[in-house]
Amino acid sequence: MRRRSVLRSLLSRPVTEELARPTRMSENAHFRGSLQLRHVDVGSCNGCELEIASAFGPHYDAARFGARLVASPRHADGLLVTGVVTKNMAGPLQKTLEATPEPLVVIACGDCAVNGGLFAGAYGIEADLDELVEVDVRIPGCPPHPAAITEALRGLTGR
Amino acid sequence: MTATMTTTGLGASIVMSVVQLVMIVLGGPIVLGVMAKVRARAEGRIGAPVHQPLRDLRKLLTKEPIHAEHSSAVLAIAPFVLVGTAAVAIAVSPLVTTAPVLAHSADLFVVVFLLLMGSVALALAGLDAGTAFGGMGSSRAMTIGALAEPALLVAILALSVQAGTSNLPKIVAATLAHPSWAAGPERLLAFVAFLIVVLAETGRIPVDNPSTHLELTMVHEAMVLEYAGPELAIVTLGEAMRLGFLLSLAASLFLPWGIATSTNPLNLLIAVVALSAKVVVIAVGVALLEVRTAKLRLFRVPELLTGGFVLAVLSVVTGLVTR
Amino acid sequence: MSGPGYVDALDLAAGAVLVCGVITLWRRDLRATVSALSLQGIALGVVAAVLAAHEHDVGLGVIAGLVLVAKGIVIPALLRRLVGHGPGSREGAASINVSASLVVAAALIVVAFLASGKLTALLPDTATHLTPIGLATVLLGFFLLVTRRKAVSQIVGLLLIDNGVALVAFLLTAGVPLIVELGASLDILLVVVVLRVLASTMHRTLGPFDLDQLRELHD
Amino acid sequence: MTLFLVGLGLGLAGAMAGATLPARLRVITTAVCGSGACVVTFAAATRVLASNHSVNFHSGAVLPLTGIDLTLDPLGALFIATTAVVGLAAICYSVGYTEHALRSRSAMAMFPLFLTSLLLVPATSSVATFLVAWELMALTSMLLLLVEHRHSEAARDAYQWYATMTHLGAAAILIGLVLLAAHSGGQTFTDIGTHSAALSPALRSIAFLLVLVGFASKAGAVPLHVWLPRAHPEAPSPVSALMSGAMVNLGVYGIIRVGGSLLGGGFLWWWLVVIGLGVISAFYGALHASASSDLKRLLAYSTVDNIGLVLIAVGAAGALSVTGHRALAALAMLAALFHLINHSVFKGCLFLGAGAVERATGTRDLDRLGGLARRLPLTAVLFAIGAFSISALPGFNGFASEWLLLESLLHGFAAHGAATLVALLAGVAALALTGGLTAAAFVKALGIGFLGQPRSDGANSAHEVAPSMLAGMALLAIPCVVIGVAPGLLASPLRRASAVALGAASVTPLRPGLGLDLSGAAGAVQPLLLVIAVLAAMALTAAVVRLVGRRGARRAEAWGCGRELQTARMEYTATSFAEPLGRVFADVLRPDHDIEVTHVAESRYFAQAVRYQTRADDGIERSIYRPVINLVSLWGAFARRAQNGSVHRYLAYGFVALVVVLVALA
Repeated sequence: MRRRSVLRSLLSRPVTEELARPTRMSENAHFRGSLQLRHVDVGSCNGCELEIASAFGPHYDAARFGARLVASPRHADGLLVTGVVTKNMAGPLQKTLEATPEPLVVIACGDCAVNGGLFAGAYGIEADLDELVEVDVRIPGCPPHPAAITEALRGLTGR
Repeated sequence: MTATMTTTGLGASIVMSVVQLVMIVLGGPIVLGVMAKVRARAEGRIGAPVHQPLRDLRKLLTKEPIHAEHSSAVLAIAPFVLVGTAAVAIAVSPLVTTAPVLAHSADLFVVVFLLLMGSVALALAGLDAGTAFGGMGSSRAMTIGALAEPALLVAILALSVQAGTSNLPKIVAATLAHPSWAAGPERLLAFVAFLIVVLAETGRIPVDNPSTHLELTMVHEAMVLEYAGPELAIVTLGEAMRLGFLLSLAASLFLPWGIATSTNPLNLLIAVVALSAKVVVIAVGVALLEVRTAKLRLFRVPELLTGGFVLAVLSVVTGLVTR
Repeated sequence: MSGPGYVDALDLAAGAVLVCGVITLWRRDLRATVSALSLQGIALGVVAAVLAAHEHDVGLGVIAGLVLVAKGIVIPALLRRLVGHGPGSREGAASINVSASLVVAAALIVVAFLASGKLTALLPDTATHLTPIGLATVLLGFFLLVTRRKAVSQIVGLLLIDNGVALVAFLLTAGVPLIVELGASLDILLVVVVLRVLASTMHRTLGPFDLDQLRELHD
Repeated sequence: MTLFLVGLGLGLAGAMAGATLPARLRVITTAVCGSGACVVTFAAATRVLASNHSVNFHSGAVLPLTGIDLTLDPLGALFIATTAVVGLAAICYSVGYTEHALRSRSAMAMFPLFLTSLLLVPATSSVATFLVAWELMALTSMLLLLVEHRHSEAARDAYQWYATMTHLGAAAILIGLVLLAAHSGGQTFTDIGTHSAALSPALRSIAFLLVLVGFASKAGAVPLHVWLPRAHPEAPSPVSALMSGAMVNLGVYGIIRVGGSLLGGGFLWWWLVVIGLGVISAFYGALHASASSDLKRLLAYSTVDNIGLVLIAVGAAGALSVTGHRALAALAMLAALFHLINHSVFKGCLFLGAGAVERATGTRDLDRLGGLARRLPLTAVLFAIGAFSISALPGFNGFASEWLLLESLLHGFAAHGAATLVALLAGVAALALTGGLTAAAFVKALGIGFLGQPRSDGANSAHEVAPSMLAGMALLAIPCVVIGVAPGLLASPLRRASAVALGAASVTPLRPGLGLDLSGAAGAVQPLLLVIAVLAAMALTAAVVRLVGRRGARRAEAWGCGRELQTARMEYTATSFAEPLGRVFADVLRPDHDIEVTHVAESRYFAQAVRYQTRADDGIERSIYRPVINLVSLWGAFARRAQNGSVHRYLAYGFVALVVVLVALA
């Protein structure tokens, strides 16, 4: 696909795939239309990160539903956790959790975060994510499909 | 419309100032939304709705505020100083009308020093938590502020030298009375200098990247890393108001047509619409500039700001020469 | 006294003063220099006496006697007692050897004659013609101060200068008023006493004292 | 006038008491006498300012040959009033301060004497009295500088710099004034004033330049400022507060008095030179203030900066009055005097604050302070008021005078003449740039010094200082806010003083009222209403947030990217805070960095510790003063060889000289 100049892309229709409104509305009304996430890589192979990037990219565009990645957990409503919880990252994960203001959600993105994935039971792992932290949303897949990630985020923001 | 300022009652000027305040308080975040929308569309995305920043603010208000354990009262007070000074600067300046409340105090230096007070409060808050990021943010913000403030002061000074007064409403009235000034060379130079300063003060792309996640590259964002919940909402609102204010000040100083000089509601409505249109146009322009350029290395920013300062001085000189 | 006898006597005495000055430079032995000094004192007294007789001025006569006693006898005696005992009586290696100092003395005398040319032109009579000798003695005394190491020679140099000044005073103004003369000689007496005390204490503490050892004092 | 003399008498009594009484009584009596002197002289000064007619006094007795001439006119009275206020605060502060330092007999005697001389100088009205008072001030301040020299080498070094610079300055003033007095027949200022018009332009210019050099060195204008950043940090805090708060003003007072009333305005290029001095001082001072990490050195450099601003305004006033714009000149002079008063008040408060910090923590180095806001709450608040005032934030007195300075320069553009316009433009540019740099410097001083976590055990174990020290600081902090909120109060005394300075009584630059309202041109500001508006806006936002937002802030560890250990060593220090500015202005500051890397024993690739140190020492000192000092020491070395202790060599010098003279005569 030829590189589109800024002006042409401004004037023509965006390439984002149109999606129907979500079936079930999000139960907690806290994040209606506005969800800031702090991405925490506790031991990922970077596969999930690529998918998250494309989830916020032009085609899937999770930002249109009010989701946004932020720099500091203080600004975040939720932790987007990827990868298995390695021994070194268990402490920082706890610290990040404490630093995030209530109410917060924890989203386990990718098989590693959901159930340890390929590396389940490896020596370097502290424990499964749900043993350490109460997980609210799970996005399976290794790596998870960007549409699945967008779908999960839409579930939270209800847009 | 008569160029001379009709004697508006105190009540009327209060109403108009309140209108200005409400416009900027709501308009500021929307301007941020518009700029985000333009960026999204430039990337081929649909992007968040224009009023997304307002939604974020509403949601942030319901979040739990957190204070760093070693922080003192400065961290708690700074956001309110930021919003307070911005609000007064907005209420006092000639954005929608040339007769806002406290018009005789609506002085160029007052506005500049009010903004300075806001940035000093934010910088102190950055230092309060005692983290490396806060210190880095404050240090860089004060450095850039120290270089941007002279350019801002001298840029508006060029207009006041031409108008013979430093009172902003009078400058705007004088510009309305002499349409030939608007296209003059010193106005152009001052406008460019002013825009450079606006980019620096509000931390937009060439100077600072608001949507960066890497603390090392942050300038403004690093200072507010510690804020959560309502305080973060206030700080973000303050920043949005400052951006809205500076853009509308640019609009009313350099393109003053449509500003209400009398108090009848029709003028007011026209003024509101005209101002919104002008601000949106400038905001889109700035957003396009952001998409086109990359963030400058931190030590190239002084060159940009010194350039702005020199342009401002040049505009004063041309003003004096062609007097 | 009148007529040629006065002039010859005056010239003789003044000449004697100058010669003694040169002797002090010439001899290295301290006792010899002190005795030359006393001779000079006596010659100075004679000059004053001749002038007093010539002018019939009693005051000047008293001064002449005083000078004779003090400069001729008392002060040299004091110095001789100081020099008398111990090995320090021999002047060490002067900064320049004797022959060179004599040549310099000659030059100084010429300079004195040149410099006092204008002075004598003021009132050209027999006495004032001899002022260059007074000036020369002053210069010789100064030169002695500069070149000699021993504390005693320093005192002798100082006294030479004083004699020179007194000589000029006598010749030019036919005797300074009594008070000035008394004052001046009192000063000299004081200086000598102080130096005497200083030299003796230094002698007692440091042994045969050589002025150049002063050099260690500075940082 | 008798009131003023009573005041001076009390001051001298304080000095006597300091010298004679035993230790216990000494502090109290000097404090009582000193504060009595301040209060009485303040009353005398305000009476003169209110009645606007000057009183004078002459007595042939005290000084041989010339006698004493004192005249209390509004200009002098303004300076005396400021010195009295700062003096009162300093004395009140010194009561608490002297538990440890400054107890010695000499210090307690010198301190009131120094204060009395400061009060005396603006009242003198003849060359002889002026020089005596000036010298007394110089000597007492020098001795006070030496009070703590026993245990600090830097104090001795500062003393040497201060002594030489002061005496060179005093010599220049002496020659200048004597030159004027000789040529105008009388030595009282009134004689000089009347006769100076008849003097030849060259003579007046030489006299003015000499006097300018002397007073500029006392005021701390740039090329001659080098003693200030050395002397102020070493002097005990109440003394450095007086030095920065009162003594530096007298430098500017001298320039105004001699340039304005004695020489009657003089030529345009005089005042352009003054503006040039001001611009360089302002920029250079502000830059070094933002670069230095020693608290008192920072304050000293910011004194150089503020004096630069005042000189710009004084220069503008002179230039405008010479080119015939009397109204604008009066406004500029009024702005200069107003900023001078404000500077004395907030700089005095800051120096006393710095002294309290040094007393509580034992160090002045900002890199080793931090976290003092929670440990020294009152000092922090008072220091913050001073810092906000100097950064010209609205609601504080710095803003009121900076606003007036900017207004006077802005309306000065109405004047014609390219040279004046260029100078005014340079002035405005300097004002604008130094505004930003000063704000950066004092955010550093306040933020790094007082906020965050303590970076040394001295700072960690700090506890609040003696109440009298706090009272002293408060005595200066309150006027900062009062003048800031209602600057109109000072309008009439300032107008009278500037009228005397420029000899243009008819002009009233400011309309009466609490705020500042320019009568000549369209420009006004009501700080009171602004402050109320800002506070209202803040209260409104707080109310909305409290209503809508969620309350109950939770204390949590500061966010450091999830780092395990968050210690004070990870904080930004003053050096790191000023590093970007240092890099931007590297060619002016020319900081020298030295980095020591200590490697792990086993391999060169792993560093065990890295020590980074940067020092921005004074560029002017390096480029101008060092060569001069080297020259002098070279000449000294030669003289040392010539003076080798041998008596004969000295006699030889005398002898040779005598012979040469004789030969020359022949």
